[in-house]
Amino acid sequence: MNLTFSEEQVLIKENAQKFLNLHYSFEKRREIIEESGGFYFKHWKDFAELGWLGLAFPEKVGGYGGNISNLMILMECLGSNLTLEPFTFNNLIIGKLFQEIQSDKTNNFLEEIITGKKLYSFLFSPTENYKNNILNNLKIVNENGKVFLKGSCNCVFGIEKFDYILVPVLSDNNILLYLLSQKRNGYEIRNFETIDNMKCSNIDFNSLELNKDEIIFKMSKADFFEIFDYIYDLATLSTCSQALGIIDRMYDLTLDYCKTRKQFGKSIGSFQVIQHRLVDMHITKEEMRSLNYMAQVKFDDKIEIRKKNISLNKIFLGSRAKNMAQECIQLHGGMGVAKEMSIGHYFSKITSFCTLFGSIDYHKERYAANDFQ
Amino acid sequence: MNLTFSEEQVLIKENAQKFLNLHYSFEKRREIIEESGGFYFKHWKDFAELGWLGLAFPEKVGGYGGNISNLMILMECLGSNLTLEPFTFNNLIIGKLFQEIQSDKTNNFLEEIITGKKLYSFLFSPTENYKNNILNNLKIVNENGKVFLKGSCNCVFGIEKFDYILVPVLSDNNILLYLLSQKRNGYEIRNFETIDNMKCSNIDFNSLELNKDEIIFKMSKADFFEIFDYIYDLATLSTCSQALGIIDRMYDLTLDYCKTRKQFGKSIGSFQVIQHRLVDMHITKEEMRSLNYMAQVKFDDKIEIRKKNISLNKIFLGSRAKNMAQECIQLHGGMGVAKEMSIGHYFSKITSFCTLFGSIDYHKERYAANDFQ
Amino acid sequence: MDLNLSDEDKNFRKEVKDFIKKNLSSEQQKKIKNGGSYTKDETIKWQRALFKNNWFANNWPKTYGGCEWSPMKRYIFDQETAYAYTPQIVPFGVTMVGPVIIEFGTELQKKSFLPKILNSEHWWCQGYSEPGSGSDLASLKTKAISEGNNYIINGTKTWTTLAQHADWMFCLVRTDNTSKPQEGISFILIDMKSKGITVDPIITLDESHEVNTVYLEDVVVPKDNLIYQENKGWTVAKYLLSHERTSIAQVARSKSAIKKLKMIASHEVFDNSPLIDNTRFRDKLTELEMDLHSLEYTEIRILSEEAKGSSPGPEASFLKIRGSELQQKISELTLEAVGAFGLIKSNSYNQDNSNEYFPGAEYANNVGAEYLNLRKTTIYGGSNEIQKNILSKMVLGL
Amino acid sequence: MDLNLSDEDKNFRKEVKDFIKKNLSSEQQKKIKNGGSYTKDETIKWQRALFKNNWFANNWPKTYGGCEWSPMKRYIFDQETAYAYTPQIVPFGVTMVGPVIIEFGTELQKKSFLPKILNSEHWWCQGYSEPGSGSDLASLKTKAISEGNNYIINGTKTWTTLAQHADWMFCLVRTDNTSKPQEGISFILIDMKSKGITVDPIITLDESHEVNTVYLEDVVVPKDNLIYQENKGWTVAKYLLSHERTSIAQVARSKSAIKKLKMIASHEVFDNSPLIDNTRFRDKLTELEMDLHSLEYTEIRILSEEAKGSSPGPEASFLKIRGSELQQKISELTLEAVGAFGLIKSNSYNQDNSNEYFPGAEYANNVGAEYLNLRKTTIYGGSNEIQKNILSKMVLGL
Repeated sequence: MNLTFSEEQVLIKENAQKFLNLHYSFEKRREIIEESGGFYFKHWKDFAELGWLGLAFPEKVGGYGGNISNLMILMECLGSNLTLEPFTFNNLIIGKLFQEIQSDKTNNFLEEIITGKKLYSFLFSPTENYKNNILNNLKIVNENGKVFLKGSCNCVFGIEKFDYILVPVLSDNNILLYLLSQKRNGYEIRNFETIDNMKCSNIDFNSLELNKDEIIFKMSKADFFEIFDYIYDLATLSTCSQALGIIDRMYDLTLDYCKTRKQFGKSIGSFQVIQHRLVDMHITKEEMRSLNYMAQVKFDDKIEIRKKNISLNKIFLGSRAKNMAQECIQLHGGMGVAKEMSIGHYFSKITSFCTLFGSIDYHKERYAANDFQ
Repeated sequence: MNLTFSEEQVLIKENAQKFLNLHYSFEKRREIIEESGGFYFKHWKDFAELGWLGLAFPEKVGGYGGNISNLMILMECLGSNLTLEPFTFNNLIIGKLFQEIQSDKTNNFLEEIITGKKLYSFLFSPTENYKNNILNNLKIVNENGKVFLKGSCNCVFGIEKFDYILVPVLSDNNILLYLLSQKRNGYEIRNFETIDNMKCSNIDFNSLELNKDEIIFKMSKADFFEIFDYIYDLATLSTCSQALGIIDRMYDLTLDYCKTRKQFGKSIGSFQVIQHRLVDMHITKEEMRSLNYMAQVKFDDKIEIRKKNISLNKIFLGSRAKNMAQECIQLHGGMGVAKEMSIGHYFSKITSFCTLFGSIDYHKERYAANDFQ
Repeated sequence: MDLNLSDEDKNFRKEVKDFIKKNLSSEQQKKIKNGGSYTKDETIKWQRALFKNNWFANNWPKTYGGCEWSPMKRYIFDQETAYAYTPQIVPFGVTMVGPVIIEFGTELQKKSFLPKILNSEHWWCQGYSEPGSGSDLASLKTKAISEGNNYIINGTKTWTTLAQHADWMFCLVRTDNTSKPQEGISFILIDMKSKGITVDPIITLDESHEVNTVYLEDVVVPKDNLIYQENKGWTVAKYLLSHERTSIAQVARSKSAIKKLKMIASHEVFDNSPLIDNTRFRDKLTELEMDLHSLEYTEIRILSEEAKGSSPGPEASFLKIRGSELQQKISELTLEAVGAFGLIKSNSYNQDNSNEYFPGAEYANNVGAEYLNLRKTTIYGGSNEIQKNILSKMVLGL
Repeated sequence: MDLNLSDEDKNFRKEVKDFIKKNLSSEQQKKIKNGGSYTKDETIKWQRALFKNNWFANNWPKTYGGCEWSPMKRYIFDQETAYAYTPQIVPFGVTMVGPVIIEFGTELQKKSFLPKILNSEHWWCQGYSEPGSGSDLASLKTKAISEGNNYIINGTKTWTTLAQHADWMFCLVRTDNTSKPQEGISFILIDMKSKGITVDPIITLDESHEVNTVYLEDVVVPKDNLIYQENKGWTVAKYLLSHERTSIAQVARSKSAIKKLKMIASHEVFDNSPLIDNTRFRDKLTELEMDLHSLEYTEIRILSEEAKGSSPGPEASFLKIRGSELQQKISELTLEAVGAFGLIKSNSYNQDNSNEYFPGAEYANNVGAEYLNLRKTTIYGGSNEIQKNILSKMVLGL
């Protein structure tokens, strides 16, 4: 029984931090936002070279192991530097889907994902309603011999830029997975900027004509969601790990600020009230890390165990971590709400993560739904 | 619009405090517990002479007005001195029942209550299950021409001592109210001491033969509970008012203690952490008072309004007031848990009041059950 | 104790409602309800309408053109205007510097400033905080050097609300470095058009521009603009503070925010039924209503005392603490209620850097920004930590 | 990172289970589960069984008769004994003063005290707190005057746990008034049978007698009983503190308390269905499990570090904070679960002033008392406020 990092893991962490602090400092990040408005291809290529795009996947499909703890270490680092590329969406979720589907076709796609050659994406909205949305938002319509895709999806992430998008459609109790090229006509995407400088998109399929060969896989509803629930939980945990990286960083920034900011002739960190509140924050971030580790080491345990642990992490994020983030702003005083300081950007990110992949009440329900005995 | 005390009310408060501080100091109270184990007849007589036993009742039935605010002022005072007589049970509930029933019989009973000549009591358990208990615990059994009362009740308050007990029994959709003399045979009472030095009793009716003339009233289930719900809410508010008196007193004691107790060469009240926590307590007790006043001034508003306000008070008691009481113990350090200090006795009382007349979850349900629109 | 309004107050409430109907369009109200904000012109138009009705300077004595409302009338006015989403009176002029000039100003100062406050010709801002002096105001460094009939002022003021619109700024400056911090400060009025003043916007998390940094470089200010005596500015500032009214609790605005939240929750769906029917959500609403009502009745209790003649003591500062916390909690739950749409930047009525339109329901527009924006409420106007220090000293005697 | 136990640890877990089965009756376990407590004799019997098995002094070096368990073994032992409601080893002897004597004691002291700690012949108590010195231990006033080969000791110790059973007390006394508070303190061992010692019980809210006030009046203590050097008691005390183990988190005990709570909730009825099916109650259980697991895994993380050789730093003191808070929260929810029966004084196995029998369900007996009793956990052993001061200084560097 051991919850310390292996040498390999220490290495992953150090390398990630080295790269990100060099190329993804707060200032660099601001430039990226101004230049590219967010997604930054050059860095995506770097991610590939660093091996990050393959970290989630086993060797047999060309990945670099797929060890969950290694992956979560990276997610933490991506979080603590507020990287703008939707890694969870354009790598993790779509890649894991291809891995689970397992066909030579998908293996090629996976290879392109891991090498960063092409950008793939999966069409869904990362909210508690993902099931209903997948089942109801899109439908196939036959019109005089032709097959059309109709419908629309709101609040989709990771489709601002893509080469191919994987679209799930229900057709009599089966899920058909269509892989559509970005070049296709018959659809329209509108991107909206979010409070954390990501892009949240609406996509409309007015009447996109589908070709048989665009179907890359077909499976029963049940099978699909057994696979996808697993991936959804993995993505949720990744989000919590990013949040953990953020909370750690917010804590450091706040502790620093309290040590340096002077009022009444002394650092505000010398006031006992501030001290005890910082101690509470310290404890909170450690608790968050402990729950995160628990979810990692038990991720491949029984399904209920996995679900409970993931939900517990999301509940913690949506309650105590959120409150802690608010405390960090409070202790920064006016500077906490000024856009030129980094602390507020971390706050916006936490705010976003609290919402994505299910609200706190959804996860309370999910946790409590499992037997307490 | 005015939420300040009238001169009459100021007078009621001052007189009550004068009497109680003289005859119900913490030391006097301890003696009473050692002598009489709780209920103290001498004081009950004093209560009568002071007019307290009539405060809840209108003049037309021999009371002293029945103004709800006046009553709650008294309840507060009774709370802050931890009086041991079950006023709510042996005066308020039973008296209000007689008042609502309104027959010349009951008027005599009321007169005996107000003058303290006799001790009356109503058989029920002050928990969220009071309805079920009243309907199911006791039943009337006919055995060869005779009518017997059978069944038992747990956790009944205010029947340690009584001259007459009013017993509600369901008999085909009507509630029969039997008034039984303490002298009757066929029942057994066991009294248990509670953590707040009150008596909680179990009563068993093995086979008590009932006489027709012991029925003092009969009404439909619906009518009975419309009356009793009103009384139940009044008793709940009285409990919250007592709790308010206690919380006020706990605050004063704790503030005092923090000003006098010295550690590290200065009063612990000079530590900023303690100061801010005391400020939170100050705010909490004022909020509690404000909610209490709201419930008073709106008590005879629409039924849902009454219920919501009462529940809001009970929720506040079961959450923030409870936490505040815990804080008071914490700030007293070791002295907080020592039986010879008064603070712990206030704590036990708050603990008891959190449970009686419905748990916090029961009242959350009751509050949320009403339309939010 | 009773909650009945006097007939006079009842009539007044009706007058206020009518006034609003006459002077504010439903389009305007809708705009605000959906997260927009009033322009400078709209605000001034509203203030002038109030002035025409002799309702503007409700905390001034009649002799100076005020209307001397009872606490209850002020309470009713605040309620009704909040429910109707009217513009908020910009406090820096009529509420803050006005009473100061009335109390401490020279005849000349009264004659030249009060009328222009009343007719909203002057937009005022408050020059208190500095980069190095937030909670510790007395440590401010902006220097005023006496030179003949003028002061030459150098320094930096920050978090200056709406300075971008301001014609005048009342300002705390250091006129003496030798004495104790509080004793070297003066209260002075500065024309924002003076040479040497630069106003730089501070953009906040929600992309909005409410606050500014004001740089003062060799700004020449005539000594006639000094309020009260040199080095007695702290006295003036304390007087001003004691006149901030209990409406800091923002009860009425929180009430309508909760009303809006319920409306949203009855439209949003959770688990295939209206969100507002969800037990967990209802319990959170219960929490908010508990906060709201305890705050509301605490305010009424204080008003009742005021009406009896007692002036609002430092107790009032806990209305600020709980009032600001409540505003934040409401915006937090509202954000939860609208889900992912709350993460999308608003299409905002007068802001740069916003989406050209908002994809979600109208009511969800700006909910995210609002949550971010309201973080300030527990920080500004004396952070809640400072408020607790004050309460501990003044009320608890610690 | 992995959670698998080594085969050795797995076997050890089994050994512990077997040991418990062999040395503890199910009646005893039941008694504790329902709120009773072990007698002095039962505790000593248990400790001697452990000793016979060479499991008693698990934090002592082998050379002194200890068993030098790995952190993981200690963890497993704590878990299993907690799940089985065994007696808790009285810490004052084997856990606290033992290591001190091993580290600082003379050969004579080792020879005369260690064996009797091992075979539980001596019951120890801790003479630290005084009426005037709780959090501020260094201000203690109990005076030891040197007189030939003896000290004459006068003073009062309080909150002395289980002093009513104690044969010996390790005690901090002031041997020098002239120097700084910490530097005038000595660590000394006192025979409780000495003339001049009076032990007065302190009854706590829950009517139980765990703590005492110990009066020392001209008590003669041979200087041979001084540990380490005169005036160096603070060094000894700090060494002792640093050896208090992470089990202060009480994870295992909280785990079985939650288990019991769930059992209760599945029997209790709310709104005509089992309490445990109630959403609000389940959410509170979720909260508790969140606390429990975050605490559990924090402890495992620290143990993992320890296993790698790093000694438990001050971080450990937040296990104390959260561990004690969790114990309180569990007892609070348990009280809610049993309803009004929780208000009835328990029929307790070895307490005066209790009801002669308990009318409610067995599991509800003592629930109220437990809630009252556990208020102490955030106060004793260094109040959580003191723990936060320590963390702020030692970990946060403030």
